[in-house]
Amino acid sequence: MPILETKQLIKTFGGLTAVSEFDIYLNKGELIGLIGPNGAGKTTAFNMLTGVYQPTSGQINFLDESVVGKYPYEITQKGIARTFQNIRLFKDLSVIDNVKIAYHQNVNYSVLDSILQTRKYRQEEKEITEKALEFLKIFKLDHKSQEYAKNLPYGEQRRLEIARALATKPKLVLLDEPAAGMNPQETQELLGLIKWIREYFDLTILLIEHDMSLVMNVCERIYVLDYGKIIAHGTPQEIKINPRVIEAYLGEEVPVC
Amino acid sequence: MRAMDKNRLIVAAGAVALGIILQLLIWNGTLNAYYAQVLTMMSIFVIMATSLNLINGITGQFSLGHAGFAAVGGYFSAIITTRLQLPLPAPMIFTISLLVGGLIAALAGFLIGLPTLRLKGDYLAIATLGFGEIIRVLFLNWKYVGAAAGMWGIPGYTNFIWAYMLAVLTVIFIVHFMNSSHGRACISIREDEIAAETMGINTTKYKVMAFTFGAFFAGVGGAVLGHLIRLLHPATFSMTFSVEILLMVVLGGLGSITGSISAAILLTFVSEALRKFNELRMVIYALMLIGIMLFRPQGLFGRKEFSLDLLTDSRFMFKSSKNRGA
Amino acid sequence: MLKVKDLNVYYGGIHAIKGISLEVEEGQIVTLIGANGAGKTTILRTISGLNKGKSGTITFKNTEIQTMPAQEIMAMGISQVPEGRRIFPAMSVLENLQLGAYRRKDRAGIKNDMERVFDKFPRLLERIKQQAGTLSGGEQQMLAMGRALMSRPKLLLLDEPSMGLAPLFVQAIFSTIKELNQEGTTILLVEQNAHMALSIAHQAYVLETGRIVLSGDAKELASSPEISEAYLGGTIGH
Amino acid sequence: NKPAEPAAPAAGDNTEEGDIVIGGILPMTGAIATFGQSSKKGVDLLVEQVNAKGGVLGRKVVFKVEDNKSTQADSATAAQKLIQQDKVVAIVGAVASSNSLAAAPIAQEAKIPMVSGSSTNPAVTEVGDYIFRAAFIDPFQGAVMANFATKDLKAVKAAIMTDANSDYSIGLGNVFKDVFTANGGTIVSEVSFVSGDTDFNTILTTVKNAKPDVVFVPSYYDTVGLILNQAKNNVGFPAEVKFLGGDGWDSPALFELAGDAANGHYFSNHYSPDVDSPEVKAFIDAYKAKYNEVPDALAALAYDAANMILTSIEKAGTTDAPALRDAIAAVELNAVTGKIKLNEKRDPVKSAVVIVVEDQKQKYFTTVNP
Amino acid sequence: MAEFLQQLINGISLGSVYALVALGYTMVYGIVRLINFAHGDVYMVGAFAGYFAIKTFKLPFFAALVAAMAVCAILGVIMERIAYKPLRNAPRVAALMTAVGLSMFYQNFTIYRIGAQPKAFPKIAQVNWQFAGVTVSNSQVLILGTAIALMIILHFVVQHTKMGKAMRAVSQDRDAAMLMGINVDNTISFTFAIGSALAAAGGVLVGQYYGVVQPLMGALPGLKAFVAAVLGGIGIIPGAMIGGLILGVAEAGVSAVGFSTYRDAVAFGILILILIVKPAGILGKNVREKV
Ligand SMILES: Nc1ncnc2c1ncn2[C@@H]1O[C@H](COP(=O)(O)OP(=O)(O)OP(=O)(O)O)[C@@H](O)[C@H]1O
Ligand SMILES: Nc1ncnc2c1ncn2[C@@H]1O[C@H](COP(=O)(O)OP(=O)(O)OP(=O)(O)O)[C@@H](O)[C@H]1O
Ligand SMILES: [Mg+2]
Ligand SMILES: [Mg+2]
Repeated sequence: MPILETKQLIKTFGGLTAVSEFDIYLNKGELIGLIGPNGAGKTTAFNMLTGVYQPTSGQINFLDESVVGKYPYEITQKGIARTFQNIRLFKDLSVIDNVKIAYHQNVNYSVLDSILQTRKYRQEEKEITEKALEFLKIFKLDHKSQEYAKNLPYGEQRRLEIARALATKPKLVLLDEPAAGMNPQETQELLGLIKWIREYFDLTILLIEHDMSLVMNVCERIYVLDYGKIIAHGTPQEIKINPRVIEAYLGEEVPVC
Repeated sequence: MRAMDKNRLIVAAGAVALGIILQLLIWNGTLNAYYAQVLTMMSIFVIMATSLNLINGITGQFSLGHAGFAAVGGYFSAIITTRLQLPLPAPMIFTISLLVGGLIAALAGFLIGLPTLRLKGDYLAIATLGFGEIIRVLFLNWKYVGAAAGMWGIPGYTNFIWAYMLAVLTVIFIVHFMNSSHGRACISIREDEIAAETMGINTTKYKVMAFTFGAFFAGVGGAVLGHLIRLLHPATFSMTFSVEILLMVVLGGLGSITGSISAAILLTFVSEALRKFNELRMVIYALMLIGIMLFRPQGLFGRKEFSLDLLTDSRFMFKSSKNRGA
Repeated sequence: MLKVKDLNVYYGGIHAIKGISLEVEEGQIVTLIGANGAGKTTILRTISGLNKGKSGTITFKNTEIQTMPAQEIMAMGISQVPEGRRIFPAMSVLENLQLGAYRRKDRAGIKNDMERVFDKFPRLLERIKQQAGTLSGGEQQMLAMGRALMSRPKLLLLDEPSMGLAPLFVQAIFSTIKELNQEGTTILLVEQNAHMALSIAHQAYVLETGRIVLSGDAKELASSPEISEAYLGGTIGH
Repeated sequence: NKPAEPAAPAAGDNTEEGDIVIGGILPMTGAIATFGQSSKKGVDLLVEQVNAKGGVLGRKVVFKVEDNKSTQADSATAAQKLIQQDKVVAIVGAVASSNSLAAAPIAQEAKIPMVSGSSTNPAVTEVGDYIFRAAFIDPFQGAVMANFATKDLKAVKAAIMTDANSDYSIGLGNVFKDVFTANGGTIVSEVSFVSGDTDFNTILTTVKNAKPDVVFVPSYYDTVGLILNQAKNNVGFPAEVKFLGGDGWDSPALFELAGDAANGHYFSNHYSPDVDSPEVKAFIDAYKAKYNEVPDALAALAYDAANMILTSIEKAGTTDAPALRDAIAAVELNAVTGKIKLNEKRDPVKSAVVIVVEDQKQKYFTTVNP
Repeated sequence: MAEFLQQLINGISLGSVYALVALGYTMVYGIVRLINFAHGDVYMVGAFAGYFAIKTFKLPFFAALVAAMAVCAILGVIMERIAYKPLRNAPRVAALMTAVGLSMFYQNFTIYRIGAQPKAFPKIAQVNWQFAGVTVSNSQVLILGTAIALMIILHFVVQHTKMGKAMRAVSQDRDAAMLMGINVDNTISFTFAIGSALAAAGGVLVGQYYGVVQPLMGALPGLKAFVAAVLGGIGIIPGAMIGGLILGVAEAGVSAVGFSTYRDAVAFGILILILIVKPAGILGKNVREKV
């Protein structure tokens, strides 16, 4: 029983077809990779899954319900969270506020509660702060909770973005190139982290990544996208040796690891 | 948390004490009617500036329509106090009129917020400016409220303590709102709308909410103003008025409530102090404004809040808003 | 060709570059590696004139360039592929490339170079009319590289040129860098992908929180255990 | 409740102990700054003349102007400042009725007489018994021109062009409409513009096509000049169609802006330079000598308003509030803008003259008595 | 029919006045992303410069026009250097506020120095053409013609010249523009010089057309030009022209059918309706940011 399933998903921009045959499914608890050459349409596919772009046509079912036409916030509330290829933190806010904002949809107190600063408000606020700090601790960011997000080094910004996505309490997380801009050392750490959060939060994860050391090591299955079409699908071992993938994406020189 | 609460209590107590002291000084004549008038105007501008800050500074929606909301509040409250003969004591009539003025302004804010929210940045600015002007033109043509001659004979219910109390209430409301998850939702829209949406925040809802609350207080401000100068005229609520309030918000620092308060007080004071220069008044005012902007482009307070912590922690003069609630 | 001496750069109160000296010989590829936030980007920006150092000197071909405005430094033959690509998002791919040749007047040469760029990055030719801001991340990276080439620089500063690129393109970029170098362009390369960087570079500098902690022949550094431990991901490697 | 005597002004620019301080609430900046500047020049001239003759009650007169930015809120605050800080004995101002209405309740409560030169809305003096004016009220002037149109010009079809932002303009327009229709005429077109507009071609085309006999334009010279100009030169109004206006037309700027397009049109005014009134001649000469320009209606009205105050102080022999108030109420003055005598509503009862423009000059046409 | 045509012509000539001012507005916006609130007041300064050139220095009309443009070009550069340049890296709204301050300064300084009284601007010899019951004057044609010519020239400069490319590059990313070897300071100065010279041209032509100059003359056209620029898609040069004409014709239409008191309300109403349908103006592309 897949948690997410797409059928015949198409996205065109004017005359340009960015995504045309995009049929994937994700089972609960899986960690799946989406790879493909630059401009293949991976980010566009993410944008459709999260409601940032409306698909030109096709279906997206999440937990047996169509999410096509839904607003991004509704989709997030349903349980899909994401990170962005170009980091989109709330740069001028503190690290902890970034996480607290993501916690918003789980807040129950009303505006009136906050104006009157009722007990409910105070209790929940306290809880939010504690929860947020907990998240930061998991991502080893707690010592920087009062820092401006923009002042964090790149790798930490990436981590914060993941933490923020998880604070929305998602069932499915989409990560767009989480290792971009990280050095191999940091990538290794990230690899461990991704594995760990999947277990700890009981998540399904779909990730886009060009760093094969990451993809091949964590993903259970991999989809390969080229010119908007899925050209291959299989386990890392299968993908590595798939000639079409090698030709379109990996190149002759088989990458490290 | 503890220290925070304590500081807040001190601020609140300080605010109340200041109000009482000023009112006592007014009663015993140490502060004459002129000073009372200026203090009242300052309070009104505090209401206007902080409420605009909610829209512009906190939610990041560039609105130039605040004068329109003030007009709605002013006129409808004046209708209550002049056109209806309510058999109630004056303070009650005034309270009702403030509420009605505020609520109708809030409705206007809601109605304006809805269709214009698709607009971004400068486009939103011009659309809200347009709405403000439309509202003004409607009042200009509405005979019932005096059209171009204005509406006069409004009872002078406003005095310093009323305006001051309402300003304090406005500030409390906005600060409490800001410090809640709802307020953070608004802030996230300002910071990055797309990211906010993917955090599960219904950006439309919160933008409309900010507009509605902002308009409510602008309406109350307009009502207080109307009952101070006892006359409402469409010309009062021109674009210049909106710009003047925006000046206060920017000068204080977008998003900084203490900034808005300080700037409202400062600009009212400066404008008063320069009055006697007649033709040169606005020349000096303009030069000063440019000077301050060049000197502190991010506003007097940036996004930060002036805080009592400086008393306990001498290293920092200003405390970042990020620390609050922690 | 390029000499940086005792350079100190501050961001407000943050001392980002702490007395760094480095040299780039004509015709070489020199790489600068280091963890996030070490100050690599800051060095490149300061060389380009986008940041100003507080003290120290930067000389290019024996001319002090630290006091020069960025556009004049560029006119001397230093081009940069900046971090985060910094393409002009509302302009077409073609216009972006044309801007790369802003300071040049030789029409024939420009045309020639344009073809060379399309040769190296055929994807750009496919997207020649597209608004650059809507390109995919990798496409933008190619555009940024192509744009820098259009100025025919003597010294090319590259800030993480392989970031966000598919493996195939990473290989392509590195071979392009090598080719350019062979054609006579001197290159200062900042990379996270230290493996690749060290494999093509002649010289390398290792940066740690604003200071140079190691420097020397790239091949030698690549095989030094400290480097492999800290920057090559430890366990994995050749 | 404020003792006004002996005037002990707060320390301020060139004010000394014992001076008589008169306040002014005038729009020195903002949309109608031009009227504020004229008004101030008028009062300054009077004060200079009076002080040259030894002042009032042997004391020097000082005129303190507070700018009101042409806004209501500032008018109210300015009134408070003049009364509380500057301890003025009386106030001249404001210019626009809406501004006067904001200042008047404060003057009334403090029992400081306030005389407006140019606020024409009847409501201004209704605020209380300390509020006076030097100008005609809207109903009078509007009626004068409506009757003039019917009786002298035999007009049956009229058009009205008003400034939607100006209560003066709308007030006059409304009265004109009422009286003209009561006289049996019809209003064939009503259009409006806003102060600051420069393009009137559209509304003039509309008006022209309604084929009126007369067009009533109760606005100020700065816009009327442009309207007359465009009516003749752009829209091609036939010469038979007469434009009519009120005292707002009175300024040399009108003829500059309209050129020969002003010729043949009529407006009501307080005085005519032709009339052999020594007051008018003296005023115009003195004004020209001091400022090297011809005064407009606002300068004359402000001059008279201040004159009402100073004459009354002299007469009352004191600056004490109630006595001064009574003296102003009883004032009889051969003023520049006509003989001023106030009725029980504290509005002047004075006759109007109708001026015709000939050769880009004002020419006396007829006098209309209230 | 004749009336309709006449009103259409009135609307177009009013619209071309708006367009003339809006062109400079939109160009400056397009390059520096600044709503130059003081633009209308530069237009006023230009009109006064023309006025004094004719009255005091006895220059012929076209020489006065050029002189006014030169004066304002210099003024534009000075104003940019003093009031805007220091704020380049500040929040955008800071520069907006100094623009408001400059606007206040120009208006009130002129009131202070020259007086608030309107001054009659000498007109050029008036020629009226009549046909089919409608009248068109040479001034109207001159303004419309100038606006169209300037629009074409500007559009060409910005889109197809090297300077124009530099201007656009600066508007999108200043650091990157520097890396291309573009002198950012000069480019922005140039932009302000052109924008201000255009405002001056508008001021002189319009002053001449209506025969009047006064210190607050820039306020209303400044606002209307802003609206026109937004209507057409702010930053887009042909958009300013289209926006100006639509606004002018709409206002004329509203007045012609007898709702002149609601003129500005209707003008803004149209603006809002168009923006709701096309949130980035008529020619603006509403591209959702790529994430
Ligand atoms: N808004 C848009 N308008 C026009 N074309 C677009 C738009 N967004 C994306 N594209 C095009 O669609 C194609 C797919 O882009 P997308 O960003 O999805 O690629 P990607 O697979 O994520 O590549 P990369 O790995 O380089 O990030 C690209 O060729 C891009 O130029
Ligand atoms: N604009 C800025 N303001 C304040 N501090 C900055 C700014 N830019 C960089 N820094 C700080 O200067 C230091 C060096 O940053 P720099 O960007 O040069 O590092 P880097 O080596 O390029 O890192 P990365 O690998 O993440 O690109 C970091 O600590 C960073 O936080
Ligand atoms: Mg992508
Ligand atoms: Mg870097």
